[in-house]
Amino acid sequence: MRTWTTIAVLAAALASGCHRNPPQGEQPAHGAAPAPPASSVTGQPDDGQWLMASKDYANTRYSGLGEITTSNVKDLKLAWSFSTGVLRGQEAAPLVVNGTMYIVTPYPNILYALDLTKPGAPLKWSFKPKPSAAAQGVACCDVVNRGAAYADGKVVFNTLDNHTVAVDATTGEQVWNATLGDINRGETLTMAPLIVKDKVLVGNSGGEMGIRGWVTALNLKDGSQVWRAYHTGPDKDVLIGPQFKPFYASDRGTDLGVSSWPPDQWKIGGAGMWGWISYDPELDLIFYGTANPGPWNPELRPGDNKWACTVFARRPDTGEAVWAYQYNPHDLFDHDSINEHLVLDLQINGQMRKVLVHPERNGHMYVFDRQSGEVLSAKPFAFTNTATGVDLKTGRLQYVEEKKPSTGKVVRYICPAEPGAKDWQPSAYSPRTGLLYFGHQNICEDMEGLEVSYIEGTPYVGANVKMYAGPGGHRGEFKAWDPVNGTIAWSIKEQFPVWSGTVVTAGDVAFYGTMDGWFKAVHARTGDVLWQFKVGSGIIGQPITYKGPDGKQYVAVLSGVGGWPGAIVSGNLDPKDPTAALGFVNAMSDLPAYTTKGGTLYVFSL
Amino acid sequence: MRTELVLIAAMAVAVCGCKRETRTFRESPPASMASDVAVSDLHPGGGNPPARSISPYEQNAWALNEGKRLFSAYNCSGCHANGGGGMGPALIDDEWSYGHEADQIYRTILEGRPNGMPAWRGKIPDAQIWQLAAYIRSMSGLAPKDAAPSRSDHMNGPPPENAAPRMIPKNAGTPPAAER
Amino acid sequence: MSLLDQEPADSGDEKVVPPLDPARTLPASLDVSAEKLEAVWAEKPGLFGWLSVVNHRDIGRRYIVTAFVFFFMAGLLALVMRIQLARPDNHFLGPDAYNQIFTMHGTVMMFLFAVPVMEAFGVYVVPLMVGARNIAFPRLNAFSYWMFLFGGIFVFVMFALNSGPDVGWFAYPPLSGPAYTPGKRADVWAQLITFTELAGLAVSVEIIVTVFKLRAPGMSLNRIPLFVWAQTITAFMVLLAMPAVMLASTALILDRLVGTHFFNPAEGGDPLLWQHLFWFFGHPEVYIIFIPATGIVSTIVSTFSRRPAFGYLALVLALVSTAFIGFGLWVHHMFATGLPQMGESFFTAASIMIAIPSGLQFFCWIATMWGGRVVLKLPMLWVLGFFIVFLVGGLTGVMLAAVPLDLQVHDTFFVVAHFHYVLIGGALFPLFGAVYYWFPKITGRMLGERLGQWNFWLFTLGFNLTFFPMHILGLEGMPRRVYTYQAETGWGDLNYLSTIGAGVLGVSVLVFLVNVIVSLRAGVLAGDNPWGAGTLEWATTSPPPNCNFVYPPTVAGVNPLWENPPDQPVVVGLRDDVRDVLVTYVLDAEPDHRTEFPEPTIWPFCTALATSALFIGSIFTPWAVVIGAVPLFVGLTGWFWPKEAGETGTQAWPIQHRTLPKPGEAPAGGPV
Amino acid sequence: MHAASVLQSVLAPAGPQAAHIARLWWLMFWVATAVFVIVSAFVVGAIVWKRTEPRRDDVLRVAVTLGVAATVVTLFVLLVASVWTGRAVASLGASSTVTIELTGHQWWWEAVYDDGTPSQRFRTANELHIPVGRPVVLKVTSHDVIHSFWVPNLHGKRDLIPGYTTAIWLQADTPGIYRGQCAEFCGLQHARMALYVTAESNDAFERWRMNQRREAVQPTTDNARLGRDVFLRSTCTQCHTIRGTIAGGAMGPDLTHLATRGTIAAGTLPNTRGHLAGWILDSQSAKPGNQMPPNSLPAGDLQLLLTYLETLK
Amino acid sequence: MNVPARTLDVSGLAPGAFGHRTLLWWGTLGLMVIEGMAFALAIAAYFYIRLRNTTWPPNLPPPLLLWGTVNTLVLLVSVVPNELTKRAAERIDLRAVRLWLLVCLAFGVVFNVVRVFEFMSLNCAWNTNAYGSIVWMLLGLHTVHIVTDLVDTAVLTVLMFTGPIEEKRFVDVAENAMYWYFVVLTWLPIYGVIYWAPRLT
Repeated sequence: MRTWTTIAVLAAALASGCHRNPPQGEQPAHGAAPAPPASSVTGQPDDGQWLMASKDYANTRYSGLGEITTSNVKDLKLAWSFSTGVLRGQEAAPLVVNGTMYIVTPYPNILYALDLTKPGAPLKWSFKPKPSAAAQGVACCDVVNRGAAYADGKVVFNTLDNHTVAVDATTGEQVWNATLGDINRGETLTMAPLIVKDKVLVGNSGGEMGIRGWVTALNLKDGSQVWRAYHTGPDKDVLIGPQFKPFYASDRGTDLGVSSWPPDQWKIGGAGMWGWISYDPELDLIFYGTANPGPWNPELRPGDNKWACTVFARRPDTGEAVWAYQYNPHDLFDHDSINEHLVLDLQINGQMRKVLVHPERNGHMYVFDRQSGEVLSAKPFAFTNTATGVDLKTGRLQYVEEKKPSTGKVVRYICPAEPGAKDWQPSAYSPRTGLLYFGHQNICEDMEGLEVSYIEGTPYVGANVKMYAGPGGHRGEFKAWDPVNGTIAWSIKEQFPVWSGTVVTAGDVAFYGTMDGWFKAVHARTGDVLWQFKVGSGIIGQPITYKGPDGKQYVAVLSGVGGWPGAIVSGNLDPKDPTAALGFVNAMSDLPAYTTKGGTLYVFSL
Repeated sequence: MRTELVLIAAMAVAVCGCKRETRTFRESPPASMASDVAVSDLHPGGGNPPARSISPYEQNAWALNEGKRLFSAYNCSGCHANGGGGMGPALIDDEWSYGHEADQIYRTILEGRPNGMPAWRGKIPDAQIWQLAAYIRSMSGLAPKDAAPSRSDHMNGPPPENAAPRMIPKNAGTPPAAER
Repeated sequence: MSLLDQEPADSGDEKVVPPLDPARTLPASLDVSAEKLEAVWAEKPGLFGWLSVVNHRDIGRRYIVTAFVFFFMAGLLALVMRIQLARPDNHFLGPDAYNQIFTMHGTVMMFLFAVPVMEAFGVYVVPLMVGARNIAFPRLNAFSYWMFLFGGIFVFVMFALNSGPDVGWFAYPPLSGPAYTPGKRADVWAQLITFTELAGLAVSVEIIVTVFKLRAPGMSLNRIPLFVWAQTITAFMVLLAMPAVMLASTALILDRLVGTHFFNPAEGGDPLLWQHLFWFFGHPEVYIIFIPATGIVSTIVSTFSRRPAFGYLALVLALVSTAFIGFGLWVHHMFATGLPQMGESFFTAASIMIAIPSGLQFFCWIATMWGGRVVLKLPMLWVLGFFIVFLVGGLTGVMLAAVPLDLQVHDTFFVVAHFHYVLIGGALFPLFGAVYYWFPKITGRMLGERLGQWNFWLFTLGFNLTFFPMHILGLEGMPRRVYTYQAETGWGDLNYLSTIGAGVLGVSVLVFLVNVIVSLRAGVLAGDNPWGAGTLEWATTSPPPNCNFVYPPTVAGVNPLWENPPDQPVVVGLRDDVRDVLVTYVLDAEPDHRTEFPEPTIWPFCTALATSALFIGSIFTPWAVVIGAVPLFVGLTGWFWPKEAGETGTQAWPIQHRTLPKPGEAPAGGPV
Repeated sequence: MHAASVLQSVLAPAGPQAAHIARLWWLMFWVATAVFVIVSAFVVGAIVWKRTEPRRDDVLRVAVTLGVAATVVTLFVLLVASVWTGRAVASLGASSTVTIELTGHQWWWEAVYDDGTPSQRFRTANELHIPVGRPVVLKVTSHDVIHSFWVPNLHGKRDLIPGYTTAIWLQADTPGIYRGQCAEFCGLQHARMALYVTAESNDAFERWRMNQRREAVQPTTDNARLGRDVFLRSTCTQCHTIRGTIAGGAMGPDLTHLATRGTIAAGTLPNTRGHLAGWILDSQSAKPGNQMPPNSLPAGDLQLLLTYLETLK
Repeated sequence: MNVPARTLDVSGLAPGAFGHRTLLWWGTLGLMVIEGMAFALAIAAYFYIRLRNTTWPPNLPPPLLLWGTVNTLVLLVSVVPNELTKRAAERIDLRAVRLWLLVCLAFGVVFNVVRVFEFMSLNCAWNTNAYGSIVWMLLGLHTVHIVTDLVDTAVLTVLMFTGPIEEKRFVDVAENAMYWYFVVLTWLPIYGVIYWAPRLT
């Protein structure tokens, strides 16, 4: 065991070495000053392993492994595969630690440990937390799980029924099991936890169920709760204290989490946190965005609805908020802001800035000064007709009046639709190219607001939605974005939404999967598709790459269609009803003709 | 003879008309029926599965429409959308996990089902559950077309219940009754 | 008796020279056999014959009787409503029954009584008044009646089956739409509209063509009787207004049955579209009912003042302008919707303006009475009632035209009072007058005088007792269409009074019914012209013969019986072996050509059956439109398909011998 | 007239709009009466006054012309009066208004008192309070079918149309309780869709408003606590909201301050313990067809529930 | 019989006529007024609904021009055989009437077939939204008229071949031709509204 660790560390060191000296002919991005590798920021330079879903604290999903290059990727072959036995949407990122791969399945959230040292990676052990079946009834958009996290010999993951479980990475025994929420209040856990220092950070899902959103820090040792920061309600619940210095005036004030809601509505206002948390060890800040306010029908919740759709910078030790910025005040279209915040140092206007980069559902790519919370730029990366941009003076998103949903009236051609221009599917940033790679969707919608009762434990949505392909007719896109200039470098149009995560490597290859089951490798600089492989079911998972015990670079991805767009397949939904799956079925009615349910891990190598 | 025929025809029309149009506001719903729900086609020991009774409201336009109203009022539509499903399964198709008969649906609502269907006992009055059960059957075309609701004053969704294609239930617990 | 106790005042200046040699006498070859004519124009015997009737008198009579039957039934419903409203928190009817009943009352009164009965009198009287032997398109006329009858039966049967409409006679969506009125009740309403509108439109076309092309020679435009003018103008209003409600009810039924979104605000439709379409019909509808009534009033006033109506031209122009303005003020039914840009002042002005022609007519009638000497017979008594009652309705109408006041009393019992004063005052009083006036012509017997007096006075008393308190109730805040009210509102006493009045009204109508039945058997024989009236219907026997006029008359004035010279010629030369009819020119009524009218036939009845099946079936499945089209096609083809040449008097005209003039060519024969 | 006419009458105006309209009404009434008397006199005269010589047509022509001229002049005067009243009714000072969003439901009224701070908004049902002397803006719309808002003592009516939101201004000058009623046929219980407007002094209004903004009082006695549990356990929560509890139903009236209202079921019944009990057990006998289902609560539970509801001041 | 003193002898008048002198012409005109009014109101409803929508057509491509335009041309050309039929009828020329009726019938059939494609190229169903409802209603209303006239023409054609033939049947043929003019004339504004109104925003 120890040997393997040593090798891995060595390999990683090698890889980062390669990285620092780019191969001939490859120019570092942005002229003279190459951006420091994101991994160096995180202090986790081990490119051979994959310890957290987002690869590193900066959320770059960049791997320094360079064995697979643009020239040899065409020879990539299936190394082995593994069936998870669960036929729901597989959104998780596998972890690779010390020669073992850990994968967590959707409900019933089985954790498998696969032994990479042996041929065909046989099952070492599996851990079955047996979550309550009833939890399936409150999981808004398929019973997914986005992965586990590894630290300190423990694999930590969430179950759908609100448990966070730590399992001994070696033995598969449960170390601790913490109950964080209640399905009877509509809460579920679907996110991949993040372990910062000795704390496990977990947020809840259920913005469609009238939950009250929070992020909780658990003690990695025993699972005890260290702090919990709510995303609505009075300042003391939100952990807003004297340190709190938001950049914009509209985010300042006392108890905004109460006063910006109709009375009592903040108690059921949603704003969970089911996406990505990033961490800057240097500033000792975590960054994450909160989810949408509920119900969807904005007329039922006049006001800014703080702190939904907000990015928070918090101290990981106490949870105390340092700054916040609300992306979508009075969110109109379920535009959760749970998307990843990449912690990067970029040359902005000739000046090196510590920034946060965030592709937001509302279609704008936000670049922040991560110390102050100032929006440096917010450029649209996809077609949007619901907002004219962000007023950088006030920081407010400028909504288009005629696209505001209203009760009892269908507002048509809302772009981007409820899943936003880009949903949870995480992006990757390559310091070599200086580009951000991400799949996103090109979906517009018609929406009608409805009256809705809050009935605890039932959906609290209040909208009829009907989605369809946006301009151009393609429903997905894989895009390379230059965050410094705010321009699109290149883009690949896909028939279906690209709901998978992305990984980019030092070989300048970016990997992603499509919902009709193609796993693709593209040239990170040109966007040429270099290789593709048809897997068993549509891909909505997060590809990873690692160095196997044999020293070879592997690429792994879970296939198994599902999630919100794939619910038509994974949930046997009926396309006769265009409003099914909160309206996504209408846009995906042909998906069953392309793929069926699945749940298989595919691992590729040269 | 002819007069009799005419009379019988007239009475038949009258009865149908009344059933469809009656509006009873103070409902006395039928007592609960057999205590379990057969969701299997397998009946060991021979004999026929117990006869199913149809919802008292299935032919009543007012009650079906009430069912439709309650379907969204009680957030059923939150999970099942307008029948196509979402968090919950589709209701306009021919698959019925726990049976398509009115009393099976009644029990599904009343008692909940393990994979996420909440138990509504004590939260929805009995008569309304029966109305919901009747309406849910109409969603897949199992109620008479002249009594089933028409489109709602909302976004155009699936075909309205009075135009819903009749989906002959598959994997029904008790097949023959489906042919009603 | 001496019928013309004075010379007609004003007939000298416009003498039309009959287009013929005045000295000519009738050669024997042109003489007709009255018996033969009677046979040719006779209907078929038996049940089959009864179903095949095509003459306007039989159909008109059936129309009138049927419409009155519907009136009685709707009146009974009104009585039931009044019983429910007599006391606060009454439990006589529940809301479900009450809503069906008030909707049925309004719908039946408007669509199955008021408009049809006016047209029915047109069907009966207009051909006689213009000196024609039948109405134009007699088979269409029969079809129209059957559609009317079937529509009425349909709605009452559905009502008996608890499927009666319950959304009010103006059936506003979304309440009448698919989401809020499940079942078939609103479909029944919408389809009833289709039935009655089809019938009404058909009659209107017939009346227009009859008046345009079948007038007696000499009856130029300025000699057309005022009642005929009123009917013609009404017919035009029907043609222009009723398509609006047909379109609207079609849209409603499509919304309900096949899921269109005309009135769904969520999908870009608009409930107010219904109100615009409906009131574009609905307001002219009031004048469609009122204008024929003014024709009746003009006729009766003139007859019983013993002089031609004063201001003939003014009266005609008043009618025409009423008709025009009537189309311009539908929005005053929608003031409370709060549409800012609708130009409320404009519609207020238009609504007030329409009082001017009405006022003009009023003054002309009063002038006629002042200018003549009034004989206060029963028909005139009813017209007198009309003057007083309608005046109240008209004045409250002016109040309602004022937006601010309308905002207060709109949709209250004040409006209920107002439109009952307008419709009962403006239409039913004249209509009763018309029944008393033309009953002798139709049946040959007079209606009883004593019972008639009782009828009138009870009616007037009951009417005012019923409806006058409603003005006050409305001002005290009582909305219309409520099935009950609470004691603390204090509306109980006036409602009680109103219910008593309704009872008196009921008794009065009962008296009328008895009077009719008694008079039919034992009434005084009327003779040709019991009132000494001046129009042509009195120039033939009572009841008229099968061919209406053995010798079709020619005319020299508005009131030919008063104004024609003794030697006024009659028309001869029409064949007596076929149903030969003289067609005249539109403007001056010069003889144009002859044409053959159709024989009695069962096909209109069959077609009406097929159409009804289609309409009713379409409520239950859209496929009924496709399947039902087949019998409808068969019916129409059978209707249209000519009999074998030569059979029953239809002679084939030899093609090789050209007899028709070329277009534009002068009539080949011309006056001889 | 009846005592009740003050409660709900066009002719007992309590605000400037209604007063303007009432003035127009009396003008119209007297003009109409005059016209009626004159015309009727002519009609009767024509019949009764038997003449030997009929009138000459030229005399009649002059008379008719005069009559028409008089008609035109009268109508013109009325038109001017009407338009003038319309203007007067529409113009209200816009300072210091109270904005109420009023939504019609089958068959009750939902009112939201607007406020710049979202958390200061509150929802109530079937009873409005307005301050005397301050203009009130009602933004009206409908949830289902067309209804019509009408409080005759204050103003004319305004339709509540789904898909439209329109504003109507009114003001009360005289304190009092005024009754209004839905004036557009809206289905089964159109008759029992009443609304009470309490016009009160500004202080009283602000006190009322402050209280309404608060969430429901926490029960202080055991019985009330148990009653709250009955409420939360039962079907009530599916349709009704009591702020401060998990009950968040939007299908029926907000009950947070139920005990402050004078009536229940949109003015159908007085808000007393007995009526409330009857209403909960069998609302359909008082208001057949309304959307509240019958609830068969055990007698003990019902008493506890009533005790709790009575605390909702 | 009691012979009156003076008479108006009409025995020499023709037993029939063509054009506006006939009852049938006026009756048809009445029908046209009714239907023209219905069309006018439907068009008014179209523009009213358009007012209530922010985008028009509501997030749909406007109807394909091809088939509507083809049909407009077919209708316009059909005026020629229609006029020839009318003239032949007024000449009481049985052979020509038969010939031209057949041609008219062919045009009618072609038109109705193309109409099916028109419906398919509307890009929406009647229940898609209010826009779909009103364009289907406009097109449907007009289709009802052309189908009716087609059936009319078919029956007349059969009659003209089988008999019994009387001169007044030629009047029917002429009036049928006039009604076709109405159908053609009303199509032009409807064509404009359905196909061009959504393009001129």
